Amino acid sequence: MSEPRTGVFICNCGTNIANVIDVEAVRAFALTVPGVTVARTYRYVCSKPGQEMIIKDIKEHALDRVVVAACSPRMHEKTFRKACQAAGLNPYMLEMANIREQCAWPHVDGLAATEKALALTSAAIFRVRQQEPLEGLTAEMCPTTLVLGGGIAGMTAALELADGGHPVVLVEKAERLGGNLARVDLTAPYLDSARDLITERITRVQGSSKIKLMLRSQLKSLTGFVGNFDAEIVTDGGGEATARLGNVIVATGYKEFDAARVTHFGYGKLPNVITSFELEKMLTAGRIETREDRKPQYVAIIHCVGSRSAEFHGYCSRVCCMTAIKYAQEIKSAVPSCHVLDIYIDMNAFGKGQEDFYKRGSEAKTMFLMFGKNDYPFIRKADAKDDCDMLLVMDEQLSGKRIEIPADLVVLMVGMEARADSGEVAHLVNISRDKDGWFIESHPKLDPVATTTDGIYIAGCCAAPKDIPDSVAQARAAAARIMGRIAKGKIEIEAVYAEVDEDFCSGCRMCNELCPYSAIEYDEEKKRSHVISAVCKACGACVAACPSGAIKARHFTDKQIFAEIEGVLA
Amino acid sequence: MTFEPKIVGFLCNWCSYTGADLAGTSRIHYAPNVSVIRVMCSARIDPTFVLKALADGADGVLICGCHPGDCHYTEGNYKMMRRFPLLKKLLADYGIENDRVRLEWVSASEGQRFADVVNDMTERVRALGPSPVKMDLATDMAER
Amino acid sequence: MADKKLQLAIYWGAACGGCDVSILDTNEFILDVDKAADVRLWPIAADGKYADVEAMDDGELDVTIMSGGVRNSENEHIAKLLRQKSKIFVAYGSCAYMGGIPALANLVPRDEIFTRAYLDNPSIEPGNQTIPKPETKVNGYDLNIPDFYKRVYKLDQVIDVDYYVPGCPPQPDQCKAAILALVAALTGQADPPPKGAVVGAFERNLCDDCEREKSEKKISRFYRPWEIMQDPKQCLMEQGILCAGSATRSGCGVRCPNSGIPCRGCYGPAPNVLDQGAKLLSAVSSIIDSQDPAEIDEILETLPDFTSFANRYGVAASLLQRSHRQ
Amino acid sequence: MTATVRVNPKLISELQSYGAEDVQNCYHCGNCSAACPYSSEPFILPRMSTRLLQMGLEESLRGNLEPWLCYYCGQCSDQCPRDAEPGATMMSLRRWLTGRYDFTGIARRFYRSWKIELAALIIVALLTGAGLLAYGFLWGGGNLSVFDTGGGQSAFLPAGAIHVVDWVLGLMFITVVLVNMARMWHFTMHAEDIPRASAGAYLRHALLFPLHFFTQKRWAKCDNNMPWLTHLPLMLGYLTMLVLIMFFLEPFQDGPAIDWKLHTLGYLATAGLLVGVWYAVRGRLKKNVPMYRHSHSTDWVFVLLLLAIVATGVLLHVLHRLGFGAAANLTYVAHMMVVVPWMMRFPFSKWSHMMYRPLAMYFAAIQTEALASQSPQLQGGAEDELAPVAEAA
Repeated sequence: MSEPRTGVFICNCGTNIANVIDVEAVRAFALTVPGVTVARTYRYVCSKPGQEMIIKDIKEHALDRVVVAACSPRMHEKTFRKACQAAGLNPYMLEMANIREQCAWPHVDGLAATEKALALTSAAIFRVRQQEPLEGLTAEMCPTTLVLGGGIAGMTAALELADGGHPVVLVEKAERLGGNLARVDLTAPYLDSARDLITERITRVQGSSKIKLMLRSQLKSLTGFVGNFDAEIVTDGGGEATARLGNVIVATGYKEFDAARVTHFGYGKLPNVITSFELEKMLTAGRIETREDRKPQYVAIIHCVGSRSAEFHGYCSRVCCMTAIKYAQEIKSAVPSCHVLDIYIDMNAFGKGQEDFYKRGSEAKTMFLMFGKNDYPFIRKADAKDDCDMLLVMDEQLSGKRIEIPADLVVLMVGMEARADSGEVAHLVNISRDKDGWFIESHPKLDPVATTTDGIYIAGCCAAPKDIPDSVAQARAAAARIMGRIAKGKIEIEAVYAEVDEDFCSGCRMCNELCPYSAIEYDEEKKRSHVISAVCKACGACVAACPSGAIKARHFTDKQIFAEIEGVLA
Repeated sequence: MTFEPKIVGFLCNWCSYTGADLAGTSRIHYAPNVSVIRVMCSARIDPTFVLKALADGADGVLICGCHPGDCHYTEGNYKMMRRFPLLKKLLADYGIENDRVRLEWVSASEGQRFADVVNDMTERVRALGPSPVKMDLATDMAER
Repeated sequence: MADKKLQLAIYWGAACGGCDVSILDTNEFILDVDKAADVRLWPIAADGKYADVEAMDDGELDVTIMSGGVRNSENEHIAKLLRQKSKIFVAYGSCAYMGGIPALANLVPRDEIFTRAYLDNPSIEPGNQTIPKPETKVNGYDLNIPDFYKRVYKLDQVIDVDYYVPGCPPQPDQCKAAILALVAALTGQADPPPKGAVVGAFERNLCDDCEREKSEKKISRFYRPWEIMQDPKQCLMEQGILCAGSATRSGCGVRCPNSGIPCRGCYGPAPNVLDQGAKLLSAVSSIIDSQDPAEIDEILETLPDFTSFANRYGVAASLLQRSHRQ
Repeated sequence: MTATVRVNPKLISELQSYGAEDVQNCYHCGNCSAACPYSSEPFILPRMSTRLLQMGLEESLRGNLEPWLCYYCGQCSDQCPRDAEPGATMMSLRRWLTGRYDFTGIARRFYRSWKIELAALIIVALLTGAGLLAYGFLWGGGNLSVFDTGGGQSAFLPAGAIHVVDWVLGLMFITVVLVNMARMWHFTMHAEDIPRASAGAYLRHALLFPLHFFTQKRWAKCDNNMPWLTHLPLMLGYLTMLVLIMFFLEPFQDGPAIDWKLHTLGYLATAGLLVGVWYAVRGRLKKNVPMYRHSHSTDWVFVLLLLAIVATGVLLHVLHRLGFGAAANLTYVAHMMVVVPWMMRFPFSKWSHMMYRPLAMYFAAIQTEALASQSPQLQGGAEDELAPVAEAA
């Protein structure tokens, strides 16, 4: 390698750096390091004139490497890479020394800080010497999207994409569309009918020429990477299909909590203790009666069954509170003489229209009784003399009294939990799950529908309990994200990724299990492992683990880091 | 004059390096003895890096990653978590004192924690004195 | 110089002699060597004195093949002497190449070795414990023995080495191939290998040549080879048997794994690896199947003396080279 | 709190007939108790009473003093984010309690239907009227035009006789009220989870009853103490009149000669009554004060009767002094036709709160002390302000 020509630019950052660090000393030092052609200090290297200075020097001094000693690379690396590019230098021939956030600011002793600045700068100069020009890749983006799950989220996403003119494969495990919402009568807080909400979608999905609907079907395998997935889909009764896909939306939904697990309530033993979904059935049928076909005089609704408990799920299932209020009102209108007792921990009535809905619930003379977390009421049969079928005993929090509640019908607001097969699904599409089994988003606030695997999106309750509006919003968001990428046509693949040198790979397969993105494929013929660049996120786990040193982390090679170590300690 | 240890830090880009930046932006002052080398993930840190740093004269090595369960790459930090105890055994067999090499979890929001870790580590290494490796390789050949 | 015979010296430093045996293991090939070369020095085969070597001109020897590293002053003296006298110097075997088994002693300070060997050793007659000194007077005569260095060096830490032949011992075919390559080079029939090259071994790792079936790896406990009935087809590592093959250069013919013994790493690190032990450490620990520190420690408990295993032949060649305990 | 109590979802509806409106809207944010000038440990009003009512815990409600500690300044209702009208709730609870204390059950009937009450009043009024006329003609003076004994003739309705009537009725109803007060004591001071108080405690705080009876000083704590100010003359005027009639009826009614001492008192009292009534009527019409926003039928009966009494009283006096004997006598009969039903209502209506309130203050002080002796952190609080006189005594 011919002697490198490195330009070193030290930023005063106004006085931010210069006040603590003797930038001139850094400059003088840089010039003593072999391979450094020019070294300059400047007030604001990131400013326009600052960047122009770099560009000018690259051209005049034919620099092939640039070191900027300034702020954190997390701050301005992009800026200076652009500058290099503008001067016709590959952006990866730049290295930054972080002498502001990690030197000037946290250190007071100017001498020591300057010492450290020298170390950091020399590390950067040593490193940049080992750096190589890198180019990103591009790949085709297949416009077809696979949607897993035909619930409200799945159907919405599918329609959104289809309406945008893009082909969709909609895979539903059950023999009908609609998911859990199809089991619901009215919806809070506006009491509009769930049936209306979904039938319109079902008919449109079935009618759409863009949507390939596959009922009683499941995803069997998914290989490849964003824009270029290959899916195998199996249908009950032996049908098998394959599809080329660009993206996947996982909208597999949730499963209701099994009320029998909470022993206090004697669900399954006491005939008139039912779950919210069983009540929905009654409401849809329009007849609310006890097992003995009597109109109930007292209906007790118990919240947080399986949710917000130390024993079962710690999280809040989010929709039960308003659903309970909905029941209170529906029951009242069905059986006006009936008294509804709503037994809750906290009333979660966030969001549009919900507080008013709650108030209306109160006006409907619902008796609200508060129990303590993990201090469930327990249910016993009432005595003959009582005017009710069962009695609930609990410590009421707001009055501090131990009370007895008459009930003929007890409704358990069962929470949501991750589906039993969420593990398989996660493994199939290679996304991760949190401790409760919900799929994890790429960023909980800033990137809520994407996942850590590029091209895989999540929508609806498979990510966490949510209500219909949020599920629909997520579905549409996911669809929009995908349409954006389809519109771009091609996908850029970051230049920084790991690659296997097949000459040195011995096929020991130590690395195969290590990749969180399953980016490493093993080629049985060649007996070599291979990294799919598009899937790789460049964490470098495999690189560090490769016992043959056959995997190279582009822009973070052993050579570069060794050089950096030598530089720091030089 | 007191001995100023030279410590090499390997920090993951997403949590710890950002945490270190935060310490700076929030003007939390800490010892200037740790010079940081940025890697994408603590999983990238090859034990070779640690040995090389010591061989090249570092008095200590600090490794920082995201808290377990918090990794940007979902589980990279667990790989470091697995390597570290074995590495510590190896270092012990090579006669490197326990306090010279250290693994800490520092999140992007833990500027203060990073500062505390650096200060504490610096004090411990200062107490140990210069790295035996340093003097040894220098005098080895002569004294045989 | 075709007519002129090849001038060859074979010597040993801190070694067990196995390497010389491996040369003999080339069987009748050794006769061809004898035809082609004057063996000027080879303690196990022919008599020879320091004086004879000292008498040689510099570069008089074409090739010196030295096994063993440098443990004492004699090793160093002769290594330097032979270097001076030869055109090509070959470090032969793991000890010469990386320090080898003797270099394991680098993990223990010298005085501890002496204490163990000359004082605490139960086989020593009580009251007669003595630590040998370089000079002693025995009824009027000066008795000199080499002085025992603080540590073991691989050859190239003491002298300039041209080529390396790894292995403990090197596999006879490889030995043969190496010698032939050198002869070819010296007789101008082929270009010499680049200086510092590892000859008599491949540019790839052992797993590449190992026939055992390999799949994705996760380890929930380690076993010593005798602790389980091993599956003769499956990769030993996957069965929990610590095997250095993945971190070791190939060339031995996979002799150990083929006979159900995990690779010990005698052929040294992969071409572009700095520290064989560290690499093996990184690989092996990465595939431990646990995310819980306590459990990880438990699993590692089933892995006794990893350091010595991972650096069995390479302590002197490892980045830290020796124990630095004071 | 081990005893398990049964909730009763029906009670809340029952309370509606007592004027409770949006009780169930309350979700216990506690703003009301924060705003309430009377709320302090251990009497967290109006939240606790509201809760007990929502849950239909009759037992606990019956033993609850808090409604009486509330003067309906309405600050709670103003603060309520859910328009649960806690003030109105407390008011309705006072009515409900009055009904509960009353052993005859009449109060409950009156509160539940104003028709019954009105009927009862009219009947009593008519009986009174008929009775008096009969008495006047048959056993009294016999001459309708003779009002007082000035002309030597005996009066159509001799003061002595009326006096007896007053006393008989008075005693009758006082007994009823006393019995009800006893019941109140039993309900509240012998309720569950209320520590029994010592006789000493009862003595120590004894002075609180008269103090609050005459001054309602606690009411003055409302930010707006206008209601208290206007209520005071009504109250005092009323009491003065009561005393004059019960003890000085003859000198007050008889003779052409005027006993100025008594009459001045009488005029002042009348003025007081007028002011009070005027303010009450005006308030109930304009609904300018929260306390008047939710008038119950019985409230109207109360003020209207009072108005009638004052009016006829004044008229009768004027006619008498101008010498229109016959007219005066007829007015007198009319006057009595209002007074008697009015007195009869005493134990069964709002009226009786003049006894229950001060009694509640008294009991509250005792309870606070008793509770405080149980849990020290209750030291101070309600006790301080409920027992200023206790120290004085």
